Amino acid sequence: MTHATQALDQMRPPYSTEPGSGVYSNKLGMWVFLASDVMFFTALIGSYIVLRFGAPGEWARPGAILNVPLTGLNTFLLICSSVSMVKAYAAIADGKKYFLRKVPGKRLQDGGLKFWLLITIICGAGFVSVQVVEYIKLVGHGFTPAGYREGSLLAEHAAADPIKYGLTVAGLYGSSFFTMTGFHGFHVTCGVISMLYLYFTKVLPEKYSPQDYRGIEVIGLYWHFVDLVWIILFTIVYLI
Amino acid sequence: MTAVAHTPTTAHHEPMSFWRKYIFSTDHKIIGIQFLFVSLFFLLVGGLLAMQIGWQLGFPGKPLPGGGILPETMVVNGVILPEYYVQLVSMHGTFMVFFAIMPLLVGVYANFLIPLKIGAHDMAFPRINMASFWLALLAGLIMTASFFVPNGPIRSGWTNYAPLAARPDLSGVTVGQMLWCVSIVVLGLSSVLGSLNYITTVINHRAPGMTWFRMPLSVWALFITAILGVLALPVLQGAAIMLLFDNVLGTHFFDPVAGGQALLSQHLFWFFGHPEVYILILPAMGMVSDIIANGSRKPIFGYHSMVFAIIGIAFLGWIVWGHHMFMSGMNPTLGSTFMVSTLLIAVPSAIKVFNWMGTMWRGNLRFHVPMLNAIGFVSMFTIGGLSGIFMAATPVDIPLHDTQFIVAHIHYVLFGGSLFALFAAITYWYPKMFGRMMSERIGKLHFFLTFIFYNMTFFPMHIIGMGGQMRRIYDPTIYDFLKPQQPLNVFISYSAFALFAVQILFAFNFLWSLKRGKKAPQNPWDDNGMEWSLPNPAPHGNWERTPNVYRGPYEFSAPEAGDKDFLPQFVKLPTDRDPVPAPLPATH
Amino acid sequence: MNGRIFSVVGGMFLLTVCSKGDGTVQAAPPAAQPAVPTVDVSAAGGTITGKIKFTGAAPRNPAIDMSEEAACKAKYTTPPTEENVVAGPANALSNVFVYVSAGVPAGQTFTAPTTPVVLDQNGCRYHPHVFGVMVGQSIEVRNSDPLLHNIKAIAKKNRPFNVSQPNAGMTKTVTFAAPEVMVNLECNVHGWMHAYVGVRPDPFFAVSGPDGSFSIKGLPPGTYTIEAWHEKFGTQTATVTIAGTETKTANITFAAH
Amino acid sequence: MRWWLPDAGSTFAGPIDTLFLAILIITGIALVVVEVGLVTFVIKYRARPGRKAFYTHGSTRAEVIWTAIPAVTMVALGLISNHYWVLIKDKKSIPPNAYHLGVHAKQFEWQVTYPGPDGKLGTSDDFTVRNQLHVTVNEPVAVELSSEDVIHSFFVPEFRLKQDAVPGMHIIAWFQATKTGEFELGCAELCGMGHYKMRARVFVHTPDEYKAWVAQQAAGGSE
Amino acid sequence: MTTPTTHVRPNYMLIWLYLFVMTIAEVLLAFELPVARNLKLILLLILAIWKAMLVALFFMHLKFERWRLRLIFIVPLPLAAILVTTVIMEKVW
Repeated sequence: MTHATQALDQMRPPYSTEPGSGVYSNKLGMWVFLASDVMFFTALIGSYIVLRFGAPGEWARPGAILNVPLTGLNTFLLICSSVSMVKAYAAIADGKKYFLRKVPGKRLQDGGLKFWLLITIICGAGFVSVQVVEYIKLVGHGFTPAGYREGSLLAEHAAADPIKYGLTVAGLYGSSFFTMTGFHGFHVTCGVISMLYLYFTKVLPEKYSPQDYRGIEVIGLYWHFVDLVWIILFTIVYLI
Repeated sequence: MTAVAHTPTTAHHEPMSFWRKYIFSTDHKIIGIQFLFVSLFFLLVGGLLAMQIGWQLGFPGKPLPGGGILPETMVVNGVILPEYYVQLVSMHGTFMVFFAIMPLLVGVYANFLIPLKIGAHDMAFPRINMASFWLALLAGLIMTASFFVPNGPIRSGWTNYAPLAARPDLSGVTVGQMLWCVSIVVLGLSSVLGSLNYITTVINHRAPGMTWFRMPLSVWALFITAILGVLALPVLQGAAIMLLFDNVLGTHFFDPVAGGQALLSQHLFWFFGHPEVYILILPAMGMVSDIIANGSRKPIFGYHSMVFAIIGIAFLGWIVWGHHMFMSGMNPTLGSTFMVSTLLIAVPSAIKVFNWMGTMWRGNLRFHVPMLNAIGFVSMFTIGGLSGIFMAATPVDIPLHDTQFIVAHIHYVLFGGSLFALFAAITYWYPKMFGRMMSERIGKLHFFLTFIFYNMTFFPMHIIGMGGQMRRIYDPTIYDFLKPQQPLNVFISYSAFALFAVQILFAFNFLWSLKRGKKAPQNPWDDNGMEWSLPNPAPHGNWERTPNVYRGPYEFSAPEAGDKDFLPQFVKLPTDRDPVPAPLPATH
Repeated sequence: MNGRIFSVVGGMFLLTVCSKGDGTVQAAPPAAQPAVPTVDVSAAGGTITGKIKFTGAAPRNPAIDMSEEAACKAKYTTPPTEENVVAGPANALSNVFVYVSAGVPAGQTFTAPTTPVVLDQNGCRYHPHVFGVMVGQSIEVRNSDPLLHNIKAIAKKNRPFNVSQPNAGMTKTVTFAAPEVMVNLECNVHGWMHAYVGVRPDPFFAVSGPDGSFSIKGLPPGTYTIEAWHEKFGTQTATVTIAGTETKTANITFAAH
Repeated sequence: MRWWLPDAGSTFAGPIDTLFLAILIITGIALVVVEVGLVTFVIKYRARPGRKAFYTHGSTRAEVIWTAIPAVTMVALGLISNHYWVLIKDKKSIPPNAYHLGVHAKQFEWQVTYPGPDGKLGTSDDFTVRNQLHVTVNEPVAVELSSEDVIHSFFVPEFRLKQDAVPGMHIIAWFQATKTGEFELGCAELCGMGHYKMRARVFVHTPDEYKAWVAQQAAGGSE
Repeated sequence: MTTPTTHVRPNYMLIWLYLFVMTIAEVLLAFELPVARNLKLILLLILAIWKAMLVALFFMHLKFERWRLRLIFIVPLPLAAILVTTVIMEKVW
């Protein structure tokens, strides 16, 4: 039996030869991964719901501890990054590999893949930075994963107004808050790193074409999913 | 991916280095073999732990032979300490479930068989596949490392019920518990990566003509298992992370003192854990189906219902987890619900058993070693399944819950089930992996001795469990009602040692045949699967050209086959037409 | 190729076996040591002695129902009781840990005696019930009962431990790395079993005997605060000034409540 | 050597043992059918030269039969079991005249709190005894389970009673002993290194004996 | 690329606007509007799910995919619901 290397192309057709899902493997794989991520967040968010439902006392009032305006800004950043991601996707589908280009008759320049993906990366990095700042401030005030730190400002406030600050369940509040938002932040960080990698290895060398931009679509799916999780988290953690 | 095709005959002209080819390989077959060696090693570790458990239960307080080499924190004057005993049972479970049976079934055979059996050239994501193996190995090493840290490995059972697992001051374990959690998170990532690879491969990479209902049952089972893995493992990861944070960051998820819920950890664990049980048995069922059809020289009986039974078991697997918690103080109404769904699992399981028997009915049975082990699987799995009914019926579960009866049950399912299937599968696909046959004579001897000692070891556990012996107790003789049963415990221990000793035969057969085994013919078992159209071992990339599939996988003794009694999927008869390849999916 | 994989696997196995061999094998228990700590201090120096008493009625020590452990019960002719308050004649109070809490010049270090203190578990009780050790001094925990005891140390400054001894004759040596008064030792299998150990950086401590007397030897000249600790009655302090090699008396009286 | 469940010691033992026997018969039949079938097939259909297997892909009728039989059996079994399950575990099934005891589990002992002469828990004449459970024969007893630290499980084999004691939860299990004597109470949930030592003795007294015991304990006033 | 994109591309900026407005509405609802607590809770959850649906349907293009792909994303949701409702029921009795 001889194996000729020229048969390789034949030998490894890039995609299925059976109907399958009708989508290429990377995208299918990403969707399966997202399904699995749904279960991961189910474990975290589900535990939060269960713990909060069965908690021995009232949770702290929304806004009592967490800085909602700051997080609102963060939510805005993430939504913006999501739309810029999808704009990047649309740009490369239309073959716009460039950064910015003048369009006759329009005041604003037209953004290409390089522009929109950069915006996404900046917004994503901004989100992570704001979250880090938020964590530092919260821990500084005395809000830790174990509850309100003894002797901190927050512990004093909570002792004065136990209802507003949900003193009895502070431990649960800290635990679930930091775990959920922390793992979301971890997901965002992973996404930003992957996008940076793609940006330098694939986007800047203009390796994507309207015929094949699988990387952008796949990372886009991940990114929107992270956004989607945040939308849920923002509501149930910060607003309720 | 750059991949270069080769055959064993051209292997020494191979440009790829040893490292590239065997260590950092992206070839699904090599990765499967890597998994095989690593998980057989962990199987040995788990077995050694089991032997120590057996010693302690049979001869409590007597010095363990050779126990002197163990450090003073585990064994003093040769006597196993209670905390070490608890660690033994915890780590035996952990190693066997997570690092032996699961990788043996899924890591080895999903990797090895799926592309070969569906006519694919490799996995959909070969590099992710490699990452999956290395993460699994890393997880295994982290878990092993916990034996060497202060206070040793976990002491809360492989299930790690909180608050025992969440509070170092109560369990006495600090670093070991963290390592367990970290290892499980890494292993979960490995499993998710592996599983999404299997799912994508099965969906997208089937050869032309390999329609869904022409897939062998082994592939079906591995596919459904992968779905379970993708959805179940992340829940375990979440639970392990919360446990880790409870230990390290001082969070209070499972700490009732601060409002956490102890039962939440059990719910999360078993929500993962029950699908995990099916991860550990479905692939075995699938591979046994293939082997029984081959050994009976008959098409599998009721192929479609077999497929739907697999899907049914997998679906029911998500709504029965509460049966592990009947005594936990949960809502009795939930108990009733879980009881009914649990009992219903008997239905697809019965379908499978009866269909295997139907396959053998009026067959022309060839008793090669895989077939013997497969028959052993069917008979032992039946006992394991039937003993499950006792515990599924909630009132009867009350005296049996957390006794040796459940230990007997799980070993009938996992050892009598999964492990017999694995002995069958290893022997059956050994020629495909290494190009040589395992010794038939040793294989048969190993099967019969294993079958005997296995039953002698685990069947009496039902009886001592009925007598009320709790599981995981260090010394049953301190209870008056357990004292009369001690002779049976001694009997079990002797049988267990014999059972372990018999496995040396298997190890010898496995290792000896690597070099000295008989050269395998291309299709040693006269099988129909796509993999037998390739030389043994198959080259990287498998097929030169994507093969065509002409029929279902079980056309044994088909009238069209003429004087042969098998008709492989890849053989084109004059009446067959080539399948039309589907259009490629768009790349955006 | 398979040979190589095999050698790797084999190597891993060997590694595991060898690294397990690192553990030390526990030798047979050494000859019995005196239960009272022998503190190695130079004979020169002052001595503080005294008697510990209490006022009021001594609370009754609850009886221990040892019927569940026949082996322990058999060691007693009269029903055993707990040792919460062990009173001697004339309201003398034993099992009081007396130590110098202040006055020892800072920076002065003392070497711990090499002889271990023996903590014996006999008849499902700890012997001694209260004792002191120096930082780094080893404690040999011994099980003289043919049944399981576990020794759980509940400590704040020291590393807590929890070890078990399922058989008679087992010994285990432990040390404490930081001063702490007191570290509680308990057996979770026998809820009545408690022992208290005072861990000190210097050898200036003692435990009052059955007649309530104690003596701390070898103190250099100076003014010292001594503190007496009792498990039920709390702590009392006294101040003593030592000049030369004299012997000073400091009697301490607790109030029973 | 015992080859069966422990001797019956409570009212639960009757239905549970009967159900156990019923399941044993059902599963026994299934086991015999499968194993005998397997052995028969192995002997009867072993490969012989010149013989070919019977080529068939299955039979819908046979499959419907062996799907329906287990399904019906299991549903019936579930309904019967549920009746007794509710009787044993549901809160509403606790007899209103039950004698309440507090059982507090901790590593590694059972602390049983008795209501004292007045028969009510939570009053000043309550007293607590370590590792001894004293009950009266033929009287329903409700055990209020709590746990200090980790999950324990209250298990008296003769009573066919097992119930986890979960920290943070207040769980009530009830039983009615049917014969006097001394039994053993074990912990059935791994609770740490001393798990196996978490053993208490259960004394089932006649009413007079029990009263005398309570009076003696209350007078002794241990704590 | 063998088959051209068949669907009309949604107006992404419009969806972004929806998301933005709904986020503001959420914050207002949570802190400013005098609504009963339970009603507030339900409204907030509806808004959150609506937003999540917008992202999934339009940004992730689920609206334009085949059912067999949508299924992958839908399968875990009932499982999540089963887990959470069961564990909550546990607490209710």
